[in-house]
Amino acid sequence: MIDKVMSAQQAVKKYIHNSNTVFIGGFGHAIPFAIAHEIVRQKKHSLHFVKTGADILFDLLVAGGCASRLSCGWYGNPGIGMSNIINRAVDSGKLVLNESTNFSMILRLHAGKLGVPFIPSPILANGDLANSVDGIKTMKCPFTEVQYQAHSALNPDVAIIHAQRSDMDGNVQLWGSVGDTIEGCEASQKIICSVEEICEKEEILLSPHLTKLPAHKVAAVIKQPFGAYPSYLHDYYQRDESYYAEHTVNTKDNLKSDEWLRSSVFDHDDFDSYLKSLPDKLLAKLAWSNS
Amino acid sequence: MIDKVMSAQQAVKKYIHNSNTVFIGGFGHAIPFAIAHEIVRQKKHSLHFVKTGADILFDLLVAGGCASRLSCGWYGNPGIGMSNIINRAVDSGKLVLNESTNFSMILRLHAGKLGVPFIPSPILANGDLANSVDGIKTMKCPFTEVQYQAHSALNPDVAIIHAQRSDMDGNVQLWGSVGDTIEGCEASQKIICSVEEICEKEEILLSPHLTKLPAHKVAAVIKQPFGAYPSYLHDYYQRDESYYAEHTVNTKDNLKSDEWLRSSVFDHDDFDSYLKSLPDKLLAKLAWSNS
Amino acid sequence: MNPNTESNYKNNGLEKTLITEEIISQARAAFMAAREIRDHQTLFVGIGLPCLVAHFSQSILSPSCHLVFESGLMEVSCETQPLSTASANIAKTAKMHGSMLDVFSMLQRGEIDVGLLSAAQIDIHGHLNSSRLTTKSGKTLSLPGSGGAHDITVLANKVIAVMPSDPRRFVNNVEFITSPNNPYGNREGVAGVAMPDAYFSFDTGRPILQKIYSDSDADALNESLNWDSQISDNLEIVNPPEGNLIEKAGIFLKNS
Amino acid sequence: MNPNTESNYKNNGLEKTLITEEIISQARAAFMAAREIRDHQTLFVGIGLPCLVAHFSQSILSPSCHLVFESGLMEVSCETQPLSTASANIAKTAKMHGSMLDVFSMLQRGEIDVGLLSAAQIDIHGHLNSSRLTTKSGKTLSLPGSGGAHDITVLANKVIAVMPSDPRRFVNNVEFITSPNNPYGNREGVAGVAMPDAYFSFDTGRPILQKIYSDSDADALNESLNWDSQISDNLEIVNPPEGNLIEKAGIFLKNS
Repeated sequence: MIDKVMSAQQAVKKYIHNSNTVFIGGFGHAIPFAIAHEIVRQKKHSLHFVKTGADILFDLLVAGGCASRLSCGWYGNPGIGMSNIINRAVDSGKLVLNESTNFSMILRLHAGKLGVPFIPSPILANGDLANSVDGIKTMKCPFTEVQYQAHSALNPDVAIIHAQRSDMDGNVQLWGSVGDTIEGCEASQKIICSVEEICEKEEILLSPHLTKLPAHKVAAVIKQPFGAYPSYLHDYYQRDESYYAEHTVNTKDNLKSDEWLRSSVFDHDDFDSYLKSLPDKLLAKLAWSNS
Repeated sequence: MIDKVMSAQQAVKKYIHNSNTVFIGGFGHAIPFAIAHEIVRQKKHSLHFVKTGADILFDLLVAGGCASRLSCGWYGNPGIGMSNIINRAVDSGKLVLNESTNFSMILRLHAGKLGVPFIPSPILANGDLANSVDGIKTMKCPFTEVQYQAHSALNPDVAIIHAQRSDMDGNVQLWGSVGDTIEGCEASQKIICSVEEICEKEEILLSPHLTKLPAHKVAAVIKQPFGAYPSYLHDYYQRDESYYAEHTVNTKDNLKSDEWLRSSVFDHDDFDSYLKSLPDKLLAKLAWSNS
Repeated sequence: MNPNTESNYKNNGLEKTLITEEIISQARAAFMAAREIRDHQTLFVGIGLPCLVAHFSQSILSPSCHLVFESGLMEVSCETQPLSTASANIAKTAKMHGSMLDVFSMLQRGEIDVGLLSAAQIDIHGHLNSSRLTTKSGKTLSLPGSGGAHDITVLANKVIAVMPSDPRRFVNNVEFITSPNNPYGNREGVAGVAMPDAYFSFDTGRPILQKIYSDSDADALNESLNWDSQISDNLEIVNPPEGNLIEKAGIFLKNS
Repeated sequence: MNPNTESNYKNNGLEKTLITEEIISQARAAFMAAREIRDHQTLFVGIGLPCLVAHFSQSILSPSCHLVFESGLMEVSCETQPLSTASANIAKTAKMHGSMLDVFSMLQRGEIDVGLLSAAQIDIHGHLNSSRLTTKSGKTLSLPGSGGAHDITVLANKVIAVMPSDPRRFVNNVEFITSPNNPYGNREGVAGVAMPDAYFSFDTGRPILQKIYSDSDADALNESLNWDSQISDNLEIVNPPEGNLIEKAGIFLKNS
């Protein structure tokens, strides 16, 4: 029996290496903030993050100096605006931004999941993105001779995700909005997963339809309640809307970004310490039952 | 509001037309026997069935004269042996059998689901099937020049499936072993679904993770308890093992096949009448809670 | 052009929603777009104004339409504005929790009747820009990017754009073509754009002012925008959304 | 060659399982194959003999192996023989109900360490036939076909075949190559075949008798089969499965 249960500190140290390509799980929901905090805290660098859109988690990783490259379909603060941090990092040459579209990112991860070299699609044949996007090539359908774009497979080294629960073997159960989480995880070589609860095998056997990740790929299981804060987790807690509302102001220049990073990551030994630093009763107020 | 709730008789009459390509849902589990009975009863013909493997349901449709063509990866009686009915139909020239592999069938349906013309894969490059299988063509990866087989998309006219429950709008919930059901249904133009129970929308909203088919594609919802008999339905009833054990003998020649077809289909106006003709207490014994 | 001032919609005491100019303006644009939706259609809904269009469609004009969001949420009841396509308020009203692959596949299969989109800019070719803008001072502003906008524009059977009435958003050529009006196969592409005063169609490949609210002036509107558009010979005059609809919009937008 | 007769395993009263020659024979073949499995490996399990191999691996030799069935069932506890890859007995012990696409994708990604297969015939090239056989009278018998066998053979990192001891099954050239021993990329292909007396490897591209039960005779065995095989210079002598294991097989196979 391999022991997969460990702390975020151990998991990041053991499985995330500089220069890795990293897939980020969650989409608006279940975003793996706790693991990302630890990546920043350990000052991992030169990472290539791939994802449709990872909400303000991108900001954390870029501000922390962990990302040298970002391949994505969207970056910013959902419903609020653009990312000051990413724009500054690109302007200063610290970050290479490969802009794509959400579906192309999904197709590339899905090709990775299927274990095929590419998937053909009519998207990105025209427009200004077509000329700049990574990983696509024009080809002809061997049956019809019609032209398509081949979207090449992405197989990240590691996926980081947060989910509701798992057993000790890494049978991970995730529900609610899943976005591109499953595609990205299956395409990756291994998966690091934080969960609200580690449960017994018997509980998994009662709900095998909720198990979304094959245990043999899950390298680490981290017990981390509120591990997706400030995003939400279906049936567990709500999104901290005021955190997002203030984020754009909190990161409007380097000075403010550094202060944000210090107070949320570097002042703390772990994510629990960060959670304790949050305003009184905030987490209790965010309980799903209050929604 | 379009009224999708109807009888199997109405659904088959309205949505299954001679010469259609028909996908069959279920895989070892949740096989749509009730709808297939109705297809046989209405003497639909010249149908092309596509599927990885559909258990002894193939036999029913072929014996009934409904199938002119079968594209599949496997045919027979699982764990027991080959299909007498299909072998006779092929020998007599009544049926064209396109033998493939399960994964090629899935890839072709999946290409249909994705809405792409094909998916590349290394399978079926060698061996005797490679020379005879439908729908594949050799091609080169535009990135690596490595040779793959393009597996062309299949988009059946209609899918027939059985599931646990649905609301009146066609939000279909299916769980347990799903096999290739979702790929095939999404690839199809429309879906005809029989269910054990028609439930309220509120029940669906409590378990949206169990909803597997998009309502806008579901054309007909048929309330048919035991609609997957003699196969099983997870959480509802067990497989009738003795039915399968006797099937090969029951179909060993034309005379016996005709008798089997008459007593199970043609002697009845509908599937409920057939169920009533089964031995006393058989269905009660098959209750899932007894398993 | 817009006589609906805040005072017209002072709260009636029961509803605590403050009706602002912004709400009125959004309600007018969304209502104009929602009138283009037919019942039973399947809509792929972008974030922002498209959500209000979906709300109006579903709750008033086309009650049996199917709403799909790019996160994978399907058969959604869109009752309050979501901030993202995966927000809890729509996840809780969804009858199916699918994946992004599932819904983009629906698009690619040609099962999405209408894609509802907003953008930073639209041009006379129907191309959309969600990538970058140049400010008056010449600085390039990087926007959050395509997300699913490019894919929706290419793959939906038909796209309806919904835009605020800012003239900088209606241009002859967008600075960056994020979402080209080059639809796949025989799909229709960008059929038109709704804004707070009017609806322009692209039936001829160029914008034609097709419908206008009765309280707006066609010539003045066409004049005010930065693009070459024509006024249809059959310009349709539409009654603007009234008190009840504006209230509805106010309630819908309250949480955003 | 096989001294384990039915009488050796007469029921002890507690277990009601009747131990037949057939059970002994299956247990011997399965045990020989299970010895090739390493702990923590992920196995793609075919129906028939492969299930008993999986059962022996999981319950005795490699307790942390992961079992995957083509129906999409994953992390299965294989405690009684399933008749199909989707049977309720394994669906109820599966910790994940995935789809066929999920598990064949695992294969194609190269995450299946060992594919466990049976077939109607195997030849000296390691090719497998599950499609047709010619009877002695010259009639062609149509078998149920590949199912996932072709795909597993091409895509698993390594394949172990498990066969009954019928000499008609071991041939120089199969009549029909359903599952060619032409693995994708740098995968290993058909590594060997286990049968009730022995294990042949294909390390050199041709069958070599590598392991044999202590109660079987290598020369006699090689003589009895219809194919050109060699006996390894390092032939390993293996103790055959004993009472407890045979009992286990009997219980496992009881429901089939």
